[in-house]
Amino acid sequence: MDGFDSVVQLLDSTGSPVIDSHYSSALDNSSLLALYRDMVLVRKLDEQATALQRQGELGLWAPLIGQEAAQIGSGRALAQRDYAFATYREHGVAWCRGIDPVDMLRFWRGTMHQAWDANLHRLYGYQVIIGAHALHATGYAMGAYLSGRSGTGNSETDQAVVAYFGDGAMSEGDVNESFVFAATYQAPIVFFCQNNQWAISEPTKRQSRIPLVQRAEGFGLRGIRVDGNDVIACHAVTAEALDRARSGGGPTLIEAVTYRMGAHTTSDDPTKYRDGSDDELWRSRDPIDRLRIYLRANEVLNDTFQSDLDAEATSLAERMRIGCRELPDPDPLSMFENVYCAPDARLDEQRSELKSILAKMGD
Amino acid sequence: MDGFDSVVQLLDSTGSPVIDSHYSSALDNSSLLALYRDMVLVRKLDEQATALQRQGELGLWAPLIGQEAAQIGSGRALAQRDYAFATYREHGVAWCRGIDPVDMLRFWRGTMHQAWDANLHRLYGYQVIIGAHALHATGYAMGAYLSGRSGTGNSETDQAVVAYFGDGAMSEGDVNESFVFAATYQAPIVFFCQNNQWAISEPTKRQSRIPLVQRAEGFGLRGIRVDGNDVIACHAVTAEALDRARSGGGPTLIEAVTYRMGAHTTSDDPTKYRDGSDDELWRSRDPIDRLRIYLRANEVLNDTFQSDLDAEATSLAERMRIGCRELPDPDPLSMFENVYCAPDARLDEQRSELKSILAKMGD
Amino acid sequence: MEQLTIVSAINKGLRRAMAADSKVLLMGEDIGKLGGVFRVTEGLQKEFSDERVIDSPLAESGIVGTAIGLALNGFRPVVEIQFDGFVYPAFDQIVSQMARMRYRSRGALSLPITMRIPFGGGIGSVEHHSESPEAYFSATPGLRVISAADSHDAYWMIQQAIFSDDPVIFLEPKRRYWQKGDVDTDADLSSAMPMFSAKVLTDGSDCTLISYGPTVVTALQAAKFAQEDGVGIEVIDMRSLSPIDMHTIATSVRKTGRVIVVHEAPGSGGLGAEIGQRIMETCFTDLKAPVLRVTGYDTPYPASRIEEHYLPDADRILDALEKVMSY
Amino acid sequence: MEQLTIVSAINKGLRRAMAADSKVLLMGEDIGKLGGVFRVTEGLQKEFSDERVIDSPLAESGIVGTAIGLALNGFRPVVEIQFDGFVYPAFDQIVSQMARMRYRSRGALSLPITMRIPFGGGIGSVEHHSESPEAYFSATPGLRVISAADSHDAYWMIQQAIFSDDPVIFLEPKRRYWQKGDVDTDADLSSAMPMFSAKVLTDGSDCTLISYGPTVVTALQAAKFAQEDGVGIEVIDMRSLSPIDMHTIATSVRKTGRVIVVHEAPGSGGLGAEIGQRIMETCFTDLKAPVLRVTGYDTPYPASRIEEHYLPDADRILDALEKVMSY
Ligand SMILES: Cc1ncc(C[n+]2csc(CCOP(=O)(O)OP(=O)(O)O)c2C)c(N)n1
Ligand SMILES: Cc1ncc(C[n+]2csc(CCOP(=O)(O)OP(=O)(O)O)c2C)c(N)n1
Ligand SMILES: [Mg+2]
Ligand SMILES: [Mg+2]
Repeated sequence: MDGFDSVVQLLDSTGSPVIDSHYSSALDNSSLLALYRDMVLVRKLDEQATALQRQGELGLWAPLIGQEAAQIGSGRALAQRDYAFATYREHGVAWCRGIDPVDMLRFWRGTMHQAWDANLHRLYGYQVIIGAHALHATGYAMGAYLSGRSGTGNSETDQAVVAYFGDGAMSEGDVNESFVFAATYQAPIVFFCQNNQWAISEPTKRQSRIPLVQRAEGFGLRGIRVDGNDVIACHAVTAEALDRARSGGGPTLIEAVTYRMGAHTTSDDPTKYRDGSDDELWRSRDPIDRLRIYLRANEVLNDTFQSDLDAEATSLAERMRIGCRELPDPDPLSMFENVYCAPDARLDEQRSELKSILAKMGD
Repeated sequence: MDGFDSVVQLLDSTGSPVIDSHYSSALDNSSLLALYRDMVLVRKLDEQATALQRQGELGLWAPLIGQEAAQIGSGRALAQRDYAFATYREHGVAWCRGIDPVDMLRFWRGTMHQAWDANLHRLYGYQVIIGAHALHATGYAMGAYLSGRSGTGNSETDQAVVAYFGDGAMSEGDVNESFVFAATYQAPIVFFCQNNQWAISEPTKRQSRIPLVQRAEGFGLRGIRVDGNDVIACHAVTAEALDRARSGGGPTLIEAVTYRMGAHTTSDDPTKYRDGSDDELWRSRDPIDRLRIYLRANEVLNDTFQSDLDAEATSLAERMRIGCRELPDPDPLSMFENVYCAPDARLDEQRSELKSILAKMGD
Repeated sequence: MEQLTIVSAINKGLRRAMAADSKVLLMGEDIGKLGGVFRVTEGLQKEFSDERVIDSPLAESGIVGTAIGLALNGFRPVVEIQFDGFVYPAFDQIVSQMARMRYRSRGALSLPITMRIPFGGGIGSVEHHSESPEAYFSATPGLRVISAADSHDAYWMIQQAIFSDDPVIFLEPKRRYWQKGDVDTDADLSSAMPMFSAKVLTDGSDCTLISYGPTVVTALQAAKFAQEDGVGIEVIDMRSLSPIDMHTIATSVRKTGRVIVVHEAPGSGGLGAEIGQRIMETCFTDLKAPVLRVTGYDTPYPASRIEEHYLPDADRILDALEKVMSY
Repeated sequence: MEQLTIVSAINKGLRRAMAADSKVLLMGEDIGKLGGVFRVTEGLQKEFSDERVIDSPLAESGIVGTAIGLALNGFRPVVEIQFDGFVYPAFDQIVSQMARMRYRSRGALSLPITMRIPFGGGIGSVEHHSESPEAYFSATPGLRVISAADSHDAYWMIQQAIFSDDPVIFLEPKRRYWQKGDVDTDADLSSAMPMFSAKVLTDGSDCTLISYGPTVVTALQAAKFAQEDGVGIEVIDMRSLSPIDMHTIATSVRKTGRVIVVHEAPGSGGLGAEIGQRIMETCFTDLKAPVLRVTGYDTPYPASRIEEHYLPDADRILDALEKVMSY
């Protein structure tokens, strides 16, 4: 991959297959079409959410545009029984875990901190504190092994855990401590770092002068660098790392080299710190375009599929627009729930106070 | 070195010189004698402090026995203008920085948190929080560069900073964040990790399954592994890393492979967690013995020097015994001093309160 | 009834909880073969294997963060922080993650984690080994904070903490670790005094003396001296620092009208402020004198040779008593 | 006189301090080209170079820890923590290191570090962006904690913080960042109101209303309503949270006999407890009613769509006023 050393690539930016000495794709045409559909739909999801923020319906949104391949490729490599921990940007992963896009919006609209049932979807909610969840993921993975749900040799039931984070997160103590714990206990975990070249306004070289993937060696983890805009390679690399983790082969750090094509969040103004000169280069490496070209060239993708997909995207966006506006504001009194499992007298007093204030307001 | 990969060694455990492809010793015979003297004296210092603790004169002591070569070799490689940050175990380094052994005892007797003038000795006091000072050292080094006192190309005035810590500390977030900052800013710093095989009761493999030195590569630091019981190699490796740091060549992580021959502290009972089987092996690698054999064999060390040295050690110990018992307890009212630079009304009230209590007691 | 030190009461409490529930596991630095630097976990790794008594890497954020993951995966982790002063590297995981998991997931995820922390001074140790960090935790919504002052409570409260579905900070009064007391180890956990209730230790009608952890003994000493002078003191062991058992406290204050709060942590911003303020809010017209605090001074913990002057003692409590009685 | 927002007042204050002393340097995430997510450092890197306005790696403990090293080496670092909720990973460096350096070195080493933290809620943001962590810091000996409520104070207090030889936590009232006010930028730093003094904003004899940071405006609103009802309120902007200017507070309380403390942080264990307790200790016989608190509730910060109900507002203050007036 141009400008990046030893990056696993199976489909180049022109849409041509690449032979890798170790990895190959196990995906048939219908699987590839499914990945294509996922990417198109999550990009639409992302555009729509950004628009909703502009319209004042959301407080904030963190766009994923440009990172569809990294998120869909890895997200679809997960088995249902695996568990994922992600940041605020992994809408594509959430999509793969079956989260309703309208539910994703609850967090950004400010109606809920966590909108979905983490245990049902086996995806923990959006995590804001950079790197903190890498330790949760590692502990979860340790638990999978300790409770006999991983590393038993049964490839149908053994589980693995994935922790997603960005290039910036690689500097946080918690992420590095995760590497220590994962290596020491040989936890069944895959660390999936999306190096999108930026941590808000800081280029990756502010965090590291050498490729991030090399951090793996330093901790005794396996490290793989993959073209993060190549959904096929992301899938292959993640699938292999997950298999290895599940079977007791230990943890892997994957660095997916990609690019944040949009702003950091809707509050951000990238023109302040990047001049746009890279944008064009990365547009030419677009994760969706290259798969479309490939699928077209191989006559896997036809006009009907594409137009159906476009229609599906349009109706998804509409559903989001309507769903978002209909999202109910929480009952103010719900703020006192679930601080503790056990009852709390002080919170009861405070709930009563607010209740009477609300009653007065109602008058 | 037996059982350890690619360790720089210039004097083996039998006292025979070793040829290294890269490193050689720049030390003449009188320098070697001086290192020998240092090691003998700090071992005596350590024994005496341990004895004082047994006699109830100190609250605690963290013995350095076994680590004399790592501490003296590196400590003597420092120039006066360099600055060192150490843990609670670096009595040998403190010795090299000109700290009076009786002053070292103040901390352990509980009369002071920090006993010496850090700026005068260019050694920060004993640090208890594992790893915290690695960041202070990194910041200090960044400051040396920013203020034009390092990396100017003037080999007489350019400064470097050393951060000492142990194998256990390699797991702390702060140490790993130090590596990030040091690498990003190419700070003139040397991280000197004494891998003494144990973090209290935990063997090094609880922190890492691979040699600690490999952590360096993961962060883009230079890494060197040295026989920590070979004072000549420790000196050579540290001197080179310091030179490199001072001249703007960037940070280095040195892993000095050594052994904690004693207990973790005087409160510790190593028989609970290690069976002593390694003790004999490491006794055969004693850092002092091998230099004595070498110096004897080469007729550098004669009986007069040795007996003078023994006498010096005896009188050092005596001075410590007397000095320790004479260490004044602090004035209780001093506890209110230096919480802030600026005056504080609340502390003044509290000081008055204690003052009147003390006066009553005095009655 | 057994005569146990606090150390061995906690040890036995841990053993009983581990035997009762295979999901209880212990994690921390040096807790395995060594049994912890205070020997609280002595023998447990041998008995329950190194998969249930886990020596961790030297990284406190890592310990708490992975315990959160383990708890999400169905375990009841009990983590040991070796000394009070080493808990701060884990602060983010404690206050931003552990304390909020249940809240942010609207009850879907709970974290039955117990953090054991030996706390307080008076053992002649070096810097960072004598801290009283309770105010940071008791001011954090989502955490429960308790402290046992005797062997009996130590034995039962550690088990209650472990079987609580809320995260609990369990503060162990380090300098009383070797203090012995009777423990009825045969009883049933459900018959133990509720974890969040304060305990009235002595009866008196002139002043209420409120404390917890290591200074409960100090308060009792002061009460004895006062009693000899004919001043009746009601000593209350709070046991729970969050929540505060205001019912027990207010009942006593309504009787005595005078209150002194005793703790080792610095006064300013310490738990005593919250207790005093709450008493003022609840019992304003009953108060004959301001609630006074006898606490550590507003300084970092001093060098150990003068720590006896820093720690509240019976004399300072009696001075405060004189003051409140003079109103 | 200039009309400045709080953001630009701090920006100008920083610029002036940097121009005055070449040892002042800025460090933090995204403070360089971007000028920080709130644009507080806008233009400063361009003006003073990237050696004095340093974009740091994404690691808060690293930022504070290296700032300590820089300060030991003669610099006056001003570090920005991007949002309140991201300060906790640096907690150990703040409380165990920054706060104690001077104490443990017996005055030999001081750390003239300023930590700028935008704090508080009300901006409709996601989790961890609306915290009020002041109680943790004001309970920590060795730290100074201040907060500016208007542009004038923002301009002067940031400079005072920078030139203080004690470490200062400078809390910026995030949701008032764009509030404008007059600033006399021509004056001399030495003529500014002392950093640790509270400021009486309105005169009144019925009740004292004490606040700081973002809720000062709220307190002023409530005072205005009360005034219209003929109740005279003395509003005090504390400005300094540690130390507390008890002189100014007590003077007012002796006059009014009634007090309400207002802050956004949860009530339990919050700064209001310390203020109330201190007032009780100092002015017991002057108090006609208990000191009451109007604060955030004892929960983690809620989802932003209901934050307006969490944050103290004029109505809640007036309810409390009714209560204290009824005694
Ligand atoms: C502990 C912490 N510090 C700072 C922030 C503020 N912040 C939010 S996103 C971000 C950049 C993250 O960069 P990266 O890890 O590369 O992820 P990306 O946003 O590029 O996906 C920062 C600094 C935070 N959320 N948490
Ligand atoms: C943050 C922190 N956690 C825990 C401790 C307790 N502790 C003191 S020394 C030590 C082991 C340190 O091992 P290592 O880094 O190898 O240094 P060594 O003692 O072997 O020199 C531990 C766990 C501490 N002092 N600080
Ligand atoms: Mg990024
Ligand atoms: Mg060690």
